Amino acid sequence: MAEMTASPLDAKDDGPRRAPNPSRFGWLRVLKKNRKAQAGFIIFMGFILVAVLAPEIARYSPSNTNFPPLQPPSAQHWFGTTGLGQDVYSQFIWGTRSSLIVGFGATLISTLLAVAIGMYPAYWGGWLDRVMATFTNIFLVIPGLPLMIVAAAYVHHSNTLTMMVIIGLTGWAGRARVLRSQTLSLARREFVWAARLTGASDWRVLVHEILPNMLSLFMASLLYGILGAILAEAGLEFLGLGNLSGISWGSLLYWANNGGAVLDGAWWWLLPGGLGIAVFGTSLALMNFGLDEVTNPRLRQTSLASKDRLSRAWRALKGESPQ
Amino acid sequence: MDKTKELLRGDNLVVQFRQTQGFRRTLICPVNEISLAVAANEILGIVGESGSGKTTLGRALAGMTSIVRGSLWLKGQNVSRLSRKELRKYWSQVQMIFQDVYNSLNPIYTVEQQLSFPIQRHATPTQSVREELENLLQITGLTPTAAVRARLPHELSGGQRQRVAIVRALAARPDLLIADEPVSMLDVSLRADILQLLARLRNDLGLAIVYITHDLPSAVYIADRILVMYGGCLVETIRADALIRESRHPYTERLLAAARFENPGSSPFSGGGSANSSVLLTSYRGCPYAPRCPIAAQICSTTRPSLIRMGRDHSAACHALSGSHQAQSG
Amino acid sequence: MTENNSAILRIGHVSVVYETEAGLAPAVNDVSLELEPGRILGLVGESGCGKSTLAQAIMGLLPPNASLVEGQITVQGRDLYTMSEPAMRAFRWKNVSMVFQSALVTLNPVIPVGKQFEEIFTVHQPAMSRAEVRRRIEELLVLVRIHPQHLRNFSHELSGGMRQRVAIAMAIALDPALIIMDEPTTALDAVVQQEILDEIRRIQEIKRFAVVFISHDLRLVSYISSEIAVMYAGKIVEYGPAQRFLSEARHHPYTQGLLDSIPHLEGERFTIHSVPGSPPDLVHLVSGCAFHPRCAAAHEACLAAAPQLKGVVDSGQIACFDIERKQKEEAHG
Amino acid sequence: MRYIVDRLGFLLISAWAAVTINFILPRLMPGNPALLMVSRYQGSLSPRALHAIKLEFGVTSQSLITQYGHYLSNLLDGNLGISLTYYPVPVSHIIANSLPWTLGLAGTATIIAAVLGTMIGIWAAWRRGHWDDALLTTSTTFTGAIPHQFLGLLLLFGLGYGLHWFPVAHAYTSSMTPGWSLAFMETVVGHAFLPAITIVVPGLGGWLLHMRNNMIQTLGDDYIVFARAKGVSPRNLMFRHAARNALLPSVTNFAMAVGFVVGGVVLVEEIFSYPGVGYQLFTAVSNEDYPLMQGLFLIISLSVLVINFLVDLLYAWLDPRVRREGET
Repeated sequence: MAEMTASPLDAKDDGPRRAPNPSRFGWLRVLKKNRKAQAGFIIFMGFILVAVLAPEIARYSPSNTNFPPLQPPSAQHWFGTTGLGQDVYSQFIWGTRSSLIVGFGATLISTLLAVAIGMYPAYWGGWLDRVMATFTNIFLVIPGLPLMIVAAAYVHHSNTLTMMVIIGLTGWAGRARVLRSQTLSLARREFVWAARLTGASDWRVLVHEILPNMLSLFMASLLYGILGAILAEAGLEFLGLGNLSGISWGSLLYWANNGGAVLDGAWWWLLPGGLGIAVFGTSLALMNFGLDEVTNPRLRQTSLASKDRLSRAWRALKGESPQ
Repeated sequence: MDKTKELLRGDNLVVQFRQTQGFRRTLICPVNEISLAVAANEILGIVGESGSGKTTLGRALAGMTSIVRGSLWLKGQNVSRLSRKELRKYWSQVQMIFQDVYNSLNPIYTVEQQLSFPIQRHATPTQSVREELENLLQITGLTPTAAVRARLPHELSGGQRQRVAIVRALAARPDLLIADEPVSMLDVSLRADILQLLARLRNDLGLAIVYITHDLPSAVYIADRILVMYGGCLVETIRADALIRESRHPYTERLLAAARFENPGSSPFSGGGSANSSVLLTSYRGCPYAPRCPIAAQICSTTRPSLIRMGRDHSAACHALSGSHQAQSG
Repeated sequence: MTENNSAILRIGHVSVVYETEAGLAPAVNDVSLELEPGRILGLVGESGCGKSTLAQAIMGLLPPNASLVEGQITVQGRDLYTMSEPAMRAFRWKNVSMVFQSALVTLNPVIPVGKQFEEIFTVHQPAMSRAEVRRRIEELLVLVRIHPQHLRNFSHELSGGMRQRVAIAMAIALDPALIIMDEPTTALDAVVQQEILDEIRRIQEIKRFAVVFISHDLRLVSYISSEIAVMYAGKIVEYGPAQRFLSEARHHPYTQGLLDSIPHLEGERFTIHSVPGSPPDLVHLVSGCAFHPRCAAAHEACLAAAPQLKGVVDSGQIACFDIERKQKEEAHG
Repeated sequence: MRYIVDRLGFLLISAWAAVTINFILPRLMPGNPALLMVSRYQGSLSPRALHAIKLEFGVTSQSLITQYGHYLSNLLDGNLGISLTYYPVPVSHIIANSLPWTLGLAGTATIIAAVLGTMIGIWAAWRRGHWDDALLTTSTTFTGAIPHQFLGLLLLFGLGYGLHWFPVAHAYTSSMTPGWSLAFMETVVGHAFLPAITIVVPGLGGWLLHMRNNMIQTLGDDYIVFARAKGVSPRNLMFRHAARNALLPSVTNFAMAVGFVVGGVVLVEEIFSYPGVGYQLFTAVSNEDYPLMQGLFLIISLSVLVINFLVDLLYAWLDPRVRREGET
């Protein structure tokens, strides 16, 4: 590996550095300040609500095939019906639930893996870290979707759980790398050493000193993890490798494609699944904008100081203070 | 030095790091056969420029970097190779404060949150953590304590941060405090305060302190004895009050001149005068200062000089001070 | 300060304000200074006193959230802030150049040092042939005692001292009449620092450019400067010939505090004192003299109004009511 | 030099890992999936071929080590087995026919996405805080979340079947004979147009945002101020000084970007019946043609690994700190 041994002689610093962002909950404070993040959060919560309330707000059973097929949107069928005579709106609502479940479940699995493979060995260092880093890098370059396709093909008939496991097992590498580099850089900080010197156990150092300082970055990688998992799920479903008896955004697209929605001009059948993913993904990315600004202060929008405005403000300030 | 008061002793300490150079992995040696002793209640100054190995030596003494060869003794006990568990015990006697006051406190915890754990861990059963915290904040001048306790690190000045770091170190009730450039990132006007605090802690708490710095005058000011390091080696060790008059090593002389803004004259194509990192290689056999030394002779680049006793508490490693230099060059 | 037509740098009642999340921060607050050709002005103060902001203002390189809200800066009689952007680009470096604190971060890490050096000539003297540029650069490097072979190196391959020498060579490349040096030796070891200082003095004696030398180290500045201005909280609190700061002259309490806080090697055992209190908070500046919370000699007058720079006997100017009062008492016997 | 050797070593290790995953996966699955496949193709294959497949997928009493040895030696001979769907065409033959299409499509699309996204990213950083920056960043945030298959279907729906602007399937007009003629090239480009857009559009956002943020980060660095002080024009400042440095993190991120594109390619080729490895992979999966599937996965992985290796070399060329390491 191209691991460079950091020279211990580089300790000298060029001067005082900017103080790091001082809040454990910086990633939450984003919601107060960043408009994009607010918008993202609202959309995100909207989807969560839809998923939770699916049984209440779906109008029909999603698998009910008793309706006239290929109906455009109408008062009875807000999103129209499928080629098999199912209600697209109800399918979309239920699809939201299962897509989010697979997305969150897979992300949970991959996050646990990422912490175990990326963060923990990085803290301990030594050969274990080097082996795990190589392992991570390998998984990072082996293309994810093809790997999932192969794994799913062997599984044959996937259900929700196997989908989660397959996506989770193949999608941890990016996050592991982020966690590793963060852990490495934090573990070298003086305050981490100081905690050890005061007798803190390794576990305490990891959980109490290091982890809270990388929460923002961790949250950001989590958001992208969820997006990646949902895209992967949709991809597998689209290739017919998913849980075809279930209903998700991905399977909606799969059936639309296989049922000839494109040829029949049934745009209402095509749109909801894809848009669901795209809009939900956008909400995640919007929240990430805010987190980017927490982890990277230079991205914060500093208002360009207009000379006139500042001059006025300055004069006002001087007018107030007794001279 | 009085043997009975000896607190920490290092014999021929060696620390090495791997370095990648081309296809070869070379070894550099920032701490090269250094022997030293710190007496109880003593302030020992370690002076050197960046690349001299002084920080690595400090970290080795604090148990943060492992020693490749040589042995380290604390109160007569061998502490050269400690397990993780033994290290934690060691750290209740040896503590460290750092140069980078912006990174030495966890940015997300208030002063009280930073300090409760170390105090709690080392407190005697009869003490209340609050009282002890109050007491330590008072000692280090972090007043008004009620206000300071609730502050986050970024709301403190550099000097205050360093004080909080000192409190954290004191919480362990150490016998020895290793201070690695504790004032070099602080404003000039605040440095004296921290130096004086360290001196006071030595007097009031009976601490021994290893003060590591690149600033010779401040070491002369605060320390009892001074070790001068160059290129991973000890080049001179001398009592602080005798340094100005009696130091003999050419590098110490050069440091003194620089502190007085005197220039003995430099060569036409100076390499920028900075430490040449090749003298740190384990394969280098000569005196580390030879490439920059104005009086270097043939022998200096081939043989490493050993420390010669010049007087009480004074020794220097230079061929010019033994007979060999003249024999070779003259 | 008296009006003077020969001044190369003239700073008149300049204020620079930063817009921060906490509010307006006047980093430079009504500062006036003049600098004669060939002189070295030392600008001393601690972090946050506004010395670097003043340097950036002179160069017209203020960060986006800062603005010069008051006053005028002229270099060789010309006001940078009334120039068009291209005119300013052409003026800068040719007439006023700068040496930054650390050349490690001011040199582009992915472009060889020589190429970055050449850029100065391709921008300012496009008519010059490559060979001429080459020769000129080599001359400059010899002047700062760097072997021209290092032009092919990247910045991280040079030692700190070499980088700073290169930075000086770049600063004098177009023979500017004024060079701003912002803590040019702070990142260096004591020995190298002193070598670079000597280098600056030597070259300055040859080229006779004027220098604004910024540092937090009053002793270092009094070694190299002809005049010194001490800044505190965006204002100049003391100004005078460098000699004053080495002698037992009467000083502003802050200056005195700085002088007392540095360990010297002279004398047997000496004592040092620090200035009590904390550095000023620019956003919430106290009324009156900004130094009064840390000043032992402060009285009511200091809380009411800010003192102005006034002449004192031994050729210096000090902004302090206490000194004014003592001055008066002495005058009256 | 050391760097190149390191990267080469990593290439070999990761290639070995891909090969081994391929070997282990079918053997790891509960209720050996190969058995199902074998029973499905019973009768349509010769007993010899069936036996070979059984060996290949571990339906045998041989020890794992022996199987692994056979597997590796087969690979070294370039023998990837025989496809069941196209029996008796060797898998390597199918790959040889489909790989160029995918490399062409994915390669072009990746380069377009990377270059375009990076350029727009530089622009957005330059116009930071203005309306066009806001518009570009938010809109590509949305496009970045669009699944490939959805966009593909939409394009097919609108520009293909709806407006008939572009052909809806295959890589070239089937009546033409493949060759290097201009007319043939034209149909290739025409056929690749929609698939390429489908890959480029979702990929743009990542490059754009990455570059934008890196640029903003870099523009705050001291050497930019220094270059400005020297009189460097804003244009040169952006491109000569900032962009190159800002590009470095983007380059290191290439591995993930390529993985994303490859995933997209599989879906896109399926939608547009584009005769590349992705389409073949889909065919293999639908027909439970495990030898073909394995061969394709291996080739896809190895291609990505080699591309990443090349990008690492590019990185070394861009960043002297890596390049010069060890030369002193």
